[in-house]
Parts: sequence; C-alpha cells; structure tokens
Amino acid sequence: MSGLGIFQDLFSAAVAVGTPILFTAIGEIIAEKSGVQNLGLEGMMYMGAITAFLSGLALTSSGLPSTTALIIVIILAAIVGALVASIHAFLCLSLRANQIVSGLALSILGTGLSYYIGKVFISDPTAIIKTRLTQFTFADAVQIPVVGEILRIFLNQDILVYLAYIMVILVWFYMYKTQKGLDLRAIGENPGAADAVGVNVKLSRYVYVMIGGAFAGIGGSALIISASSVGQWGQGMVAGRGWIAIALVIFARWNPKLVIWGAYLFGVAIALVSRAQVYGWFNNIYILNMVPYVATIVVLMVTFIFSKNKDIGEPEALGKPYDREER
Amino acid sequence: MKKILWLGLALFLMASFSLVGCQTGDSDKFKVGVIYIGEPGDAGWTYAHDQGLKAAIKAIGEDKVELVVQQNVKEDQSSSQAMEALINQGCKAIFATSYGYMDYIVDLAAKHPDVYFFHCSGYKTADNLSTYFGKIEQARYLTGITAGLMTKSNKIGYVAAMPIPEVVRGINGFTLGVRSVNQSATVKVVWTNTWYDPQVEKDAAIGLLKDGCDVIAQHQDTAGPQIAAQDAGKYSVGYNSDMKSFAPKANLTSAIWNWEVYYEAAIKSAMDGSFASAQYFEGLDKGVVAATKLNTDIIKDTTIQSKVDAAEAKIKGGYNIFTGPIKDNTGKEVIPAGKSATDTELLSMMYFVEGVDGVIPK
Amino acid sequence: MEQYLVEMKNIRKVFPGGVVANDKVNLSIMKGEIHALLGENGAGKSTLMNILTGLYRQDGGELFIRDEKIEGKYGPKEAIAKGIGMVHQNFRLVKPFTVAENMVLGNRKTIIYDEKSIVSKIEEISEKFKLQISPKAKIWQLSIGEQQRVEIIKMLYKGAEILIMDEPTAVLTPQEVKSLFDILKGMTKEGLSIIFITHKMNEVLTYADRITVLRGGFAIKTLNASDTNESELADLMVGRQLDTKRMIDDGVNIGDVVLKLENVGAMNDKGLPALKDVSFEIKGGEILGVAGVAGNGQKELSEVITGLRSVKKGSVIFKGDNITKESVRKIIDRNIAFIPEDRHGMGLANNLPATDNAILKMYTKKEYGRFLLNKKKIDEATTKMVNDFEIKIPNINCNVKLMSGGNLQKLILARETFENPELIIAVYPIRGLDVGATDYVHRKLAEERRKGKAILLISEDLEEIYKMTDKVAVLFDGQIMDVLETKGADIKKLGLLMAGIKEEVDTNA
Amino acid sequence: MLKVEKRMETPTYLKVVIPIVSVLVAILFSSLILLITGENALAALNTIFAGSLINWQEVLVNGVSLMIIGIGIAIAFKMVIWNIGAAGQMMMGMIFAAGVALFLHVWIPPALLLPAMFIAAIIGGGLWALISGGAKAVWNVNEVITSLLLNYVALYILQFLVNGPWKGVKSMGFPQTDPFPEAARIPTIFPTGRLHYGLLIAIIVVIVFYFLLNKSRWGYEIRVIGEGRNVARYGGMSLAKNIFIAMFASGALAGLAGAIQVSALEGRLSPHMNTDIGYTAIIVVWLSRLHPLVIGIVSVFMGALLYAETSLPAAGIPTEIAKLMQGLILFFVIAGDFFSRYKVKMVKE
Repeated sequence: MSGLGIFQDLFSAAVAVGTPILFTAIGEIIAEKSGVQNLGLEGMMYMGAITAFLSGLALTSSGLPSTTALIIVIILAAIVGALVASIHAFLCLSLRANQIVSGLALSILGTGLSYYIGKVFISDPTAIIKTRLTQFTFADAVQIPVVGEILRIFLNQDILVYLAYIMVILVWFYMYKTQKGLDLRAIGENPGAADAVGVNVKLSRYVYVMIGGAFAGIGGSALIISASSVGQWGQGMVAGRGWIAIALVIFARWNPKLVIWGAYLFGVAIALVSRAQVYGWFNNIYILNMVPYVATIVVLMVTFIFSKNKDIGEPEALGKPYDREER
Repeated sequence: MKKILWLGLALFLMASFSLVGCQTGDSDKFKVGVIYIGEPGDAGWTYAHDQGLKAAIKAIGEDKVELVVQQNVKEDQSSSQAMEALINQGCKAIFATSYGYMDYIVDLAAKHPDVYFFHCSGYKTADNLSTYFGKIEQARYLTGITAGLMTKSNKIGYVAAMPIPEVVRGINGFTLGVRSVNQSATVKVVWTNTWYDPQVEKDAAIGLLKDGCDVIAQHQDTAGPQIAAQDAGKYSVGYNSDMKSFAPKANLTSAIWNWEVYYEAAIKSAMDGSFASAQYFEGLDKGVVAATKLNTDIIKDTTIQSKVDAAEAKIKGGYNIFTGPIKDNTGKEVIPAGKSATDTELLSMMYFVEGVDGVIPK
Repeated sequence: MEQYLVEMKNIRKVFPGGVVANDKVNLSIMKGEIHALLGENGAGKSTLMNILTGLYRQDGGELFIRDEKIEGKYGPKEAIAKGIGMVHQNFRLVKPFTVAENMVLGNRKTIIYDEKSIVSKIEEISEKFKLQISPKAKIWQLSIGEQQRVEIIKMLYKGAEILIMDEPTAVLTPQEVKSLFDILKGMTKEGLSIIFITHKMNEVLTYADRITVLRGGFAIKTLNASDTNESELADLMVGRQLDTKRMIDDGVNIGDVVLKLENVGAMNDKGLPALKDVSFEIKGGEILGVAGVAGNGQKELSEVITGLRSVKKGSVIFKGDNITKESVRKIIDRNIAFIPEDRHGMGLANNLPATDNAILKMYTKKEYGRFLLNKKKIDEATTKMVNDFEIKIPNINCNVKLMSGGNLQKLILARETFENPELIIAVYPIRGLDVGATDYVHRKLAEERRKGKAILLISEDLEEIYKMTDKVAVLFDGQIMDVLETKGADIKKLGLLMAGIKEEVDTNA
Repeated sequence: MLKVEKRMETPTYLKVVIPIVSVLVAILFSSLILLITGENALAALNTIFAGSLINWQEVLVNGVSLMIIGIGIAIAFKMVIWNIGAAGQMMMGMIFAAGVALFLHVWIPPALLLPAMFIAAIIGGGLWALISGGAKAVWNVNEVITSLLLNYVALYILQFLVNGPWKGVKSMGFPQTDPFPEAARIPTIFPTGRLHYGLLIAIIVVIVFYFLLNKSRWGYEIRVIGEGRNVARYGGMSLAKNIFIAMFASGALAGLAGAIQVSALEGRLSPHMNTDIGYTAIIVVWLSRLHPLVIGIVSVFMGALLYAETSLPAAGIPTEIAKLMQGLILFFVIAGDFFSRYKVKMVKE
C-alpha cells in the first residue's frame, strides 16, 4: 500500500476512534469552563453506552427507519448522560460536596449501575445491534489528487463524526461569540462577578454540568452504534476513555478548537497499536498500548512546565464552590 | 432529637441482623458450580461454556442437577473466594473455565477432598482434580482450508487477543490448514491485547483489510472483525460460536466449541462417584470442537465443502495436524519429519509455523 | 411626586451563626445627591448595600424603590433593572476578560456578543462622564484606579441611576480620590444619585451632601454634611471621642540597626517586577511605617524579608547577617515575627484548634517534642497566650474559625511575640478590627517598641502612620519614594509621594 | 421553606451517626434496586451479612489490603493531594517484590527475603507515586490525572514483564512468572483458611500511622499543609518536600499492600493481579473521614462488601449489585457529609 494510503488509513481510523473521546472532552470543557470539574466521565460514558445498547436493541428491530431509530438512541444516551451528571451537580452544587470525590463516586456509580443493568447481555453473543451508523462521503466532490485523499480522512465517516465537527464549531462559537457563552466563561472565572450582574450561577452550573453529561452520554453511545463499533455491550468496554478525556481537556487548555486535535492524536495512538503491527513498524503490543498514556502524561507535564506563571486557560474558580451568603 | 435518631438506628440494625438468621432452603438436587472468567464481556468463550453446561444439565435432567454460576471471576486470589463460596452453597462439582485459576484450584482441591474439580485449559491434576480442553486448532485447520481456497490476494488477516499458547496454537492450526491447500498464502497476525474491546478489535481488522487481506479470522470474543470484513465486502472466519448471524455476507465458517459433549460425562462421573482424575484433551473425533457448515450463500463452489469434509475425516481418523516436517516462520525446523507434536508440546506451543506473518511479543 | 428614590425601613439581617449584621436600619436616598454611609468596619454598611442590590435578602423590614414596595423575587438582576448599581470594594470584574466583555456580562437582551456596538457605547459613556478607558484592554492589564473606572462605566452601561460605591477611596491616592469625586459630582449633575460607603470622616465632610452614620448594625442618624463636623461624626461613629494623638513617645532607647534592605528587587506572582531597588533600615526601638496605596509592593516587601518570596537582586541584612537566601524556617528561627495581611489564609489555619495554631512558629523547637509532639507543653504555651492576651475562646482545643477577628489577631500577636522577637513585620495589623481591638494591637506594638524591638509597620491608614511610627517610608510602584520623620511630616507631601510625584512642589501655589 | 445554615462545629454524635445512616440508606437503596429488578433483596442482604460472618477470614484478607492502602491514600488526601493511583502503585509494589523473590532470592538469606521484598515494594510503589507527586510539587501538574493514567502504564509494564523477560520457564507458555520460593510466601495464621500474617502488618501500619498523623511533628505539618498552602509556607514548612514525602509514603504503602497480596495470596506474578482494591480504598478513606483508626475498622466492613462480590452469585444474586452498592455508599456518604457541615431548618415564611 502506498504511503499516502497508509497515512489515510491510519488517520481516518484515528478520527473514528477519537470521536467518542472528543464528545466527552467537549462536554467536560463546557462543565469546567463553568467552574465545575466532573471526574465522573467514565461512569457517564458507561451509562451512555448501556442506554445506547438497550435502546438500540429495542429500536433498531422495532420497524422504525434505522436512521430515525439511531438518532433517537443518541438522544436517549444524551438524556441519560445528563441525568447522571445531575447527580454530580446535586452533590457539588446543592450539597456542596468536594468535586473530586463526588466525581470519583459518579464514576464508580455509573460503572456499577451500567454493569448491573447490562449483566444479562454479557454472555450472550446474540445480543448485538445489527444496524449501526454507516459511513458516507462528502470527499468525492473534490477531485484534486492529494488534497482529495486527505479530505477523505475527515469526510468519509459516520454521522457522529460529522456531528462532532459541528459540535466543536458550535461550542466554540457559543463560548466565545455569544452572550450566554460570555456568561458561561465568567461563572467559571469569577462567579461573584457574574452573580452581581444577575447571572444565576447555581442554575447555570447545573445546566452546564448536565450538558457536559449529555456529551459524555453521546460519547458512550458512539462506542455502541458508530460505524467504528460493533453494537455489542461488554463490561470494561469504555476502557479508560473517560479519564483520557479529562486529560485532553487540560492539554487542550480548555479550548474546543484544540481538543479536537488532541482527541484525534489519541485516536492515532490507539489505531497505531494494530497499524504498527500490520505494517511491521513495531511489534511489542505492551509498549504500543502504553504509548497513549505515557504520551498524555508527558504532554500534560510539558503543558504545565512551559506555562509556569502563565495563563493555561484553566478557569480561575474551577473546583471551588460558590456560595453568595457564605462568609 | 438525638434519642430518636439513636432509636431509629438501633431498630434498623436489629432489622438487618434479624435477616442473618434466615437461611435459604436447601434442595436435594446435585449442585454443580462453575466460575466463568471475569475478564469483562468475555462473551464468546463464556457463552460457549454456558451453552454447554446448560445442554448437559438438560440432558441429565433439570430435576436432578442444579447449576450455580459465578460470572466475572478474576484470575487472581478472588477466584479462590468465589469457588469457596460455591462449595459453601453445597456444590459438589466445580468447573473452572480459565487457565489462570489453576493454582487456586490445586489449593482448594487439597482442602476439599470431597469435592470434584474440573479445570479447563490447565495442566495440573490431583486425585479429585481433572483438567479438560479441546483441540480447537483442528477445527481451525478446517476453517483454514476454506480461507486458503477463498482468498484471492493470498493474504489472510488474523486478529488475535493475547499471546498465550491456546491462541498461538489456534493460529498455527489455521495456517497449516491454509497452507495445505494454498502454498502461497500467508496469515498476517495482529495482536489487540484485549479480549473484549469492540472498537479496537474492529479497527485492527480494518487495518488488515486496508493492507490487502481479503479474509479475516479471529481469536476474539466480539464480532468486530466479522463486521469489519462485511463492511469492506470481504470474507471472515468466526470463532467460539457460529458467527454467521453477525455477518451473513462475510462469514464463511466458524470454529466452534461443543462443550456439552464433555460436560455431560463429567457431571455424571461426579454424581455417581465414577470420577477418575484425567487430562481430557480431545478434538473433532469426540465432537467437542467443530467447524460449522460453509455459508452456501457465499460459497457456491461445492468442492470446497468436500475438501473440508475430507480433511475432517482424515483428522477424525487419527491424523495429527502437527505432523512434521514443520518449520517455524523463521525457517527453523520445529517438528522433524515423521514426528508429531505431543499434547504437552501443543499445550505450551509458543512459536509460529511457516506461513504466519507476525511475531509473538516478548 | 416621589421624594425619595430609595427608602429602606427597619431592615434586619442575620447571618448564619447568629451574627446580626443589620437591625432597625432606615435609609433614604434623594435624586442627585451624594449620600455617604459612614461607619467603622463591621458596622453593617456593606451588608445593607448588598440587600439594596439584591445580593442578600433581608430577614426583616421593607425596601421601597421609587415608592414601589419591593416584594417577591428580588435579586441582582431585578436590582439592576431598577437602576441600582454597586461598585464593590473587591471589584466584580472577570480578570481575563476585556473591558467590553465585562460590560455586557449577564445581559439578557442580546444573543450574539457584538463587540463593535459595545465599544462604541463605552466610548460614548466615557466621553459623557470623562471616564477614560480603553474598551479592548484586558482587566488584569489595568491599574486599580482604572479598574474602578471600569466598574463605574459598567454600572452606567447597565443604566444605573443609583450608584453605590463601597469604600471607593481605600485603594486610591489622595489625588486620585479628588478626581474620582469630581467625576461623581459631575454624574449627580446628570441626575444620578451616589451612595458611598466609607469610614473616613474627612471625605464625608468634603464630598457628601448627606450622611447616614451606622454603628454596630444600627443606623444612628442621618444628617446634612453642611450641618455637622468631624467631632460630632466621630462621636456618632464610635460612640466616644477618637484618640488621635501619638501613641508612642519620642525616640526612647534607639538601638543598633536590626534590619537593613539594600537595593532589593523582587517579582510579583505574575512574574512582573514588584520591588525595585528598595533600601531602608530599622533600628531597635523604632517603628518604621510603610505608607502607600495597596498593591504597590507592600505584600512583596513583607514577603522578601520573611523569606516567603525570592529576592531577585540586592540583599536583606538582619543584625549584620545576610539572610537574603535563607529559608522561611531559618528566618523564623532567627526570631523574626510576622503578622501577615491575611489572617485566615496565612496567619492561621481555620479548621485547626488554637493549640495547633499557637505552635505554628515554634513547633520545631525541641521542647515541644522531637518526633512526637509534647501535648502538655503545647497546652501550657497556648494557655499562657490565651491568658496573657485575654483571648476569648471556649477552650484551647477549639477550632479557631469560631473566634472573632479581634481575638484571631490577638492570637497571632500572642504567638508572634511569644518568643520575644527582635523584629516584627506587621502588615495591615488593624484591618477589619473594631476600635477596641485596634487599640489593643497598637498598645502591644508600642510596648514591643519600648522593649527595644524593631518594627516594620505596613499600613494603608495615614492616621495609623501618624499615630504609631517614628519614620515613614512611602512605597510607590515598588520603589521607596522617600523616608521621612513621621513627626511633622506634611500630609500633602505624603499624598504626592504616594501618587509617585517626587519633585518639590510649591505648596503655596 | 427549607433553610440551610452552616454549622460552626459538628457535634460528635453526628460524626458517628451520619456515616452509619448513609451506609444504611445506601444498603436500603440497593435493596430497592434489587426488588425493582425482581431479585431477592432479603437473600442478598443475608448473604452479605451471614456470609461475611461465616467467612470472616476472607473478609479480613480483603481488609488487609484496604487498611494499608487506605492509610496511604489518607496521608495524601490530608494534604489535599489527590492520589488516585493506588492501583498502579500497588502493581509496582508487586513487580518490585516479585523481582526480589524471583531473581535475588539466591543471594538473600531466607529469613530476610520477605523483608527485602517489602522494602523493594515500598521503594517501587513510592517512586511510582513520586512521578505524579514530583510533578505536582515542582510544576504543579494536576496529580489526579497523572496518578490515574499511571495506573494504565503500570498495568502494561506488568503485562510486558510477564509476557516477555519475566515469563516463567515452568509456565507452559502462559504469561506468568514462575512461583515464588517458599521463603517468599507469607504464611497463614491458621491451618485452615487463608488469613495470613499480613494482617499483623496492616494493624501495625494503622497504629503507627495513627500516631504519626495525629501526634507527631510530621503529622502536624501535614495537617497544616492540608489546611492551606499559605499557612504552611508562613509556618516555614517546605511544601515541595512535604508533597514528596507524603506522596512517597502514600505510594509506598500501596506498594507494601501489593507485596503482601502477591506474596501471601498469589505466589507469582500474572497479568491478572487484583488491584481494583486501590479504588475501593478511596471509598474506605472518605467513609472514615481520613482517620487512621476508623480506616482500620471501615476496611473490615468494606472487606465484607468485597467478599460479597464473590459470595452473592453463589446465592443466585448478580454480583454487580455489590459494585453498585459500593458506588451508592460513597454517594450517600458524600451526600451525608452535607448534614454534618450544614444545618437544615424548617422556616415559615
């Protein structure tokens, strides 16, 4: 296979594999920009995945047109993700719990609950969603040799990948170009200032944490119904992608325009495990498996080292509870 | 206020502990316990065992035997706790379906001489501990014949889970089958280091397909590779159970387990006390493994099925597929002409035969 | 016809823990007036204004705006809609945002953030009220005075007609204060009303039309500025005559040089120069005051001496030893005491008992235990501090967060003087304290001075400087403008120095 | 209308009652889920309670690791350093201990082999924790993420070793090391059952660290630093040094727990080392409000719940409920915390 072909294969795999992480990370950016850190992404992805799996099983065989069914599945996963996130919001915002511990609790709870719900399906290989999203291409319109091939990396994907592109742009536009986005960033930087001008800090944070959860739910659903997945449920299937998403948020400096590349870079690292073997570049799977994690840690450290005393985009009030009358 | 709290608390505690008193009623059925591998979602493998046990119990009579299942048992010390819990529940026969339980079973067998233990894929036995396994590589050999005849690019992909002898043996059996009908075909192996990550396993198959492979075989518990092959309009070979239903347009055949063949006899031997410690390691001839009938929707050439059938008859007649001369994929002779691999050699096989394009990571 | 824009009647506010911040407070504001809310720290001024702006909700009493009784939901949003805007002492600005972005924060009417129109509106306002500001500058790039202007513009932008200023002059030089009030006067001519909160009587008399005095959460009286004088106000404010004379005797037993700074330079937390070539010395038995507007390097100055901040250049010399590069612990062990600006975040650990706080500086001394701590010794020391300084605390194992501000400062003083220090660094030691506690702190410092200790007193209050110091160093933009003998120092000159103006000015002109 | 008021001080009885009530509510809630999904909740509770009483040895076996790791996590948490990497640190402890047991045992007298393994594990776990601890201390890198990601790295290092250089010659090709020599095994206390002398080590760790954290100069520094970085700096304490020490201690204890587990229960290294307990320990620590002695007690309780994970399915009840219960307990304990910090009053408007 030609060099360009290998490149195209590796990177289009990376885009597909990186998409669940991308959704989750965008959601976390929104939540963290509002000042609430949610370490429960792993649990929310699991809940999104199990929701997608159960509703997918039911809906794709219900006689609904498959696209309609899958869109409903995605919406349901988003709703469940938001509901799970609301637990975190309740603990941190209403009960003023420590955000880190609450996030961990959410991860344990979401994982445990999804395992419990999905338990009957794990030894049943017949439980599989047969109609999943399919790829369709926009790249054929471009007939320029190399450019067209590169475009195929991004424009020969499924609807979730395209949705992710749209979401990145939408979220960026919302955060930096709209009034509400300005308020969102303000409550994460200086909730007192936002409160003083009439922004409802607690309500906004509730909403943004739940939106973050909805994104994680979609991320989880992508592991079940996207073109790159198989439609089977399994314990352990999220495999740390939620934690990676949290790391991505930091090294994307809370910027939606950067997080997309971070997620795809991580996708490359995952896709590389098999591609390195296929093309005979490197064969030790353990080291290949380790690469994404080590790389994330290194990039994280570099981010912090070179941003000493400088603004890395971390919201000033991140993780700090806000209470107007507390003195 | 304080008093009320304490009172409520005391009541609650009392209520909880009163539950401890009642025990679940015992039945006089013979209880069989099984621990399944806890690697989450080890779907295909566990499914095959589960189906086998259920079928065996149905055959013996559900009024006589009761099955107690422990799912998701990790291959660490917690498996010991899991088996102990089964014994506490009155199980007199314990089946353990993964290699990693071995040392804990050996300990438990010594501790509970009145319980019969059956360990799948291990090699240690005791007076009340037998091992059992199946020669799935024989079934894979048959599927290899089909793959070797169906490939046009002469490149066959194989998505493999983890580098353990069982998987390596399967790859070798498959490759020998391919090579028996197509000397110029190679089998390219990609390791995922997962038993169950649908996205990763599917993606590994995509990588192989993009590289030019036109048949994908697998030793994984998801249908990911099958679906990747179907999406690409190529062929696939399944494992564990008949995977035709996942990818009807791609799946040619599957190497499958029929564990009830063994389980029925084993449970009976525990029930009537005729148990004798043994190392059960059988193949096509006993029916514990099989290759499914070819998918005639895809394969119109009926000579392929007859070639497979001929090979099956030969193996059932006593032919060892690992009969020399066999070279490994670096060219070194591993089994000299006229010799065959022993069961022990098979169980610890950690090299690839000629025709495999891949390495076992060290 | 409406007589008052705002009327507050019998307002009561109780905080969690039972602290009564306001009770039976009445206040009325007329159109086009500058109304001063005068009172000491803790008199309930800010709380009252927070109720008016909807940030807090009163527990009792009624609020009328333009004769309309305020009932039901009344939050910051509603207050703004009614034309009430407040400039807080701690500016409510989002630092990484631009001026323009800060203007429209919380705006309900727009969907898209339209920078262009915002900028032009800001320019319009700053022209009308002579408030110069660059709309696209980021807040953290601006000086304190400029940030205050942003806050005012923000309120005007939102259509405020009643502007509340919480201690607007605390962070300004005397010259800046004048220009601020010029602006405010101009605004009243346009029909706006100003409420400003302060505890400085001279400002009240100079700039206000009417004055309401608060004390201990009660509104004592409202009077016209033209009908009153300082001593009446002081009486109302503190309930007794304020002691304005010098608390320290002149030059008793001046000793050797204890602390000497030579050309010290240091950076602030942002990595920008905060101290530039600072040099001075303090002798035993001497109090050196550091005057200046907050944020001109005071914090950094106290930190370079105590080892908390690294010195970029120059040297700090303590009794002849160069301690420039020494660790905090080493410097503590040299017996240098430090009363920090931030009592809660730095001086004390809130959730730990008094005993743990009492030994913060000397826990490494072996009499308190080499490896395991000697609980008995610690209890003894703490009890001694509590008794000697008359600290009110239920028992010594009580968490210090339960104590009042005055008692906290006493505990810090007790701890810092426990080991008989040679040098005391005190940063804003009376900030937030009531009269009694302020007096106590000053008497203790005077006492230490009499014992021959050297004291560096960083202050934001010129009254305190005159009262307590032998010499005064004026800090501006990280530089010592001048060191003067306190006695007889010209207040006007101090003001100019604080504003960074050094050349001789003809005071007669 | 409900009104929330901050408590100035939490009454002692509440400190005891609230966690207990939280746990009970969590159990009640889990029972409810079981009932809704048509399972026998009574039988489940019975299995958990009676099962753990009968199999008290197994409960304590689980408790050993929880205690030691829990103390380690508490040290870090007390300093407001969020060490989520106990699982990886435990794995490193196992690897280092196994290295000594497998490759150095010929040079070490049998009596000293176990202590040597423990020391190696302490160093291994401690250094592993220092990767994230050091980055936190020096560059203020978010330790939650680094310590967590290092769990995965440790796992792949373990897989690399047992599949490659450390694969046992007697392992029939399987990814595991050879068994440890007899001197590298911690003996059991009773002739029947698996309870081993690691329990003594755990109890000693709990008591020693109780004194260290509550009565010593080091514990004092940790308390003050946990209260606020500025206070600690003001008191002349070195932040970086203390983060280093605390993180090392935290990882070292997790490593020690790993060594004890691998030596007492496994006797060899395989890719399937149970390190999930590193996450469970976080629940223990939070439930115990970071108090060492309480950690000792709560560990046994949580050990019973972990045991339930294996005993429940034998009684025909899904094992997942035990996992769910852990999550619910943590959830309700966090929620319960609110009531010890705040008073909720009914106010008539």
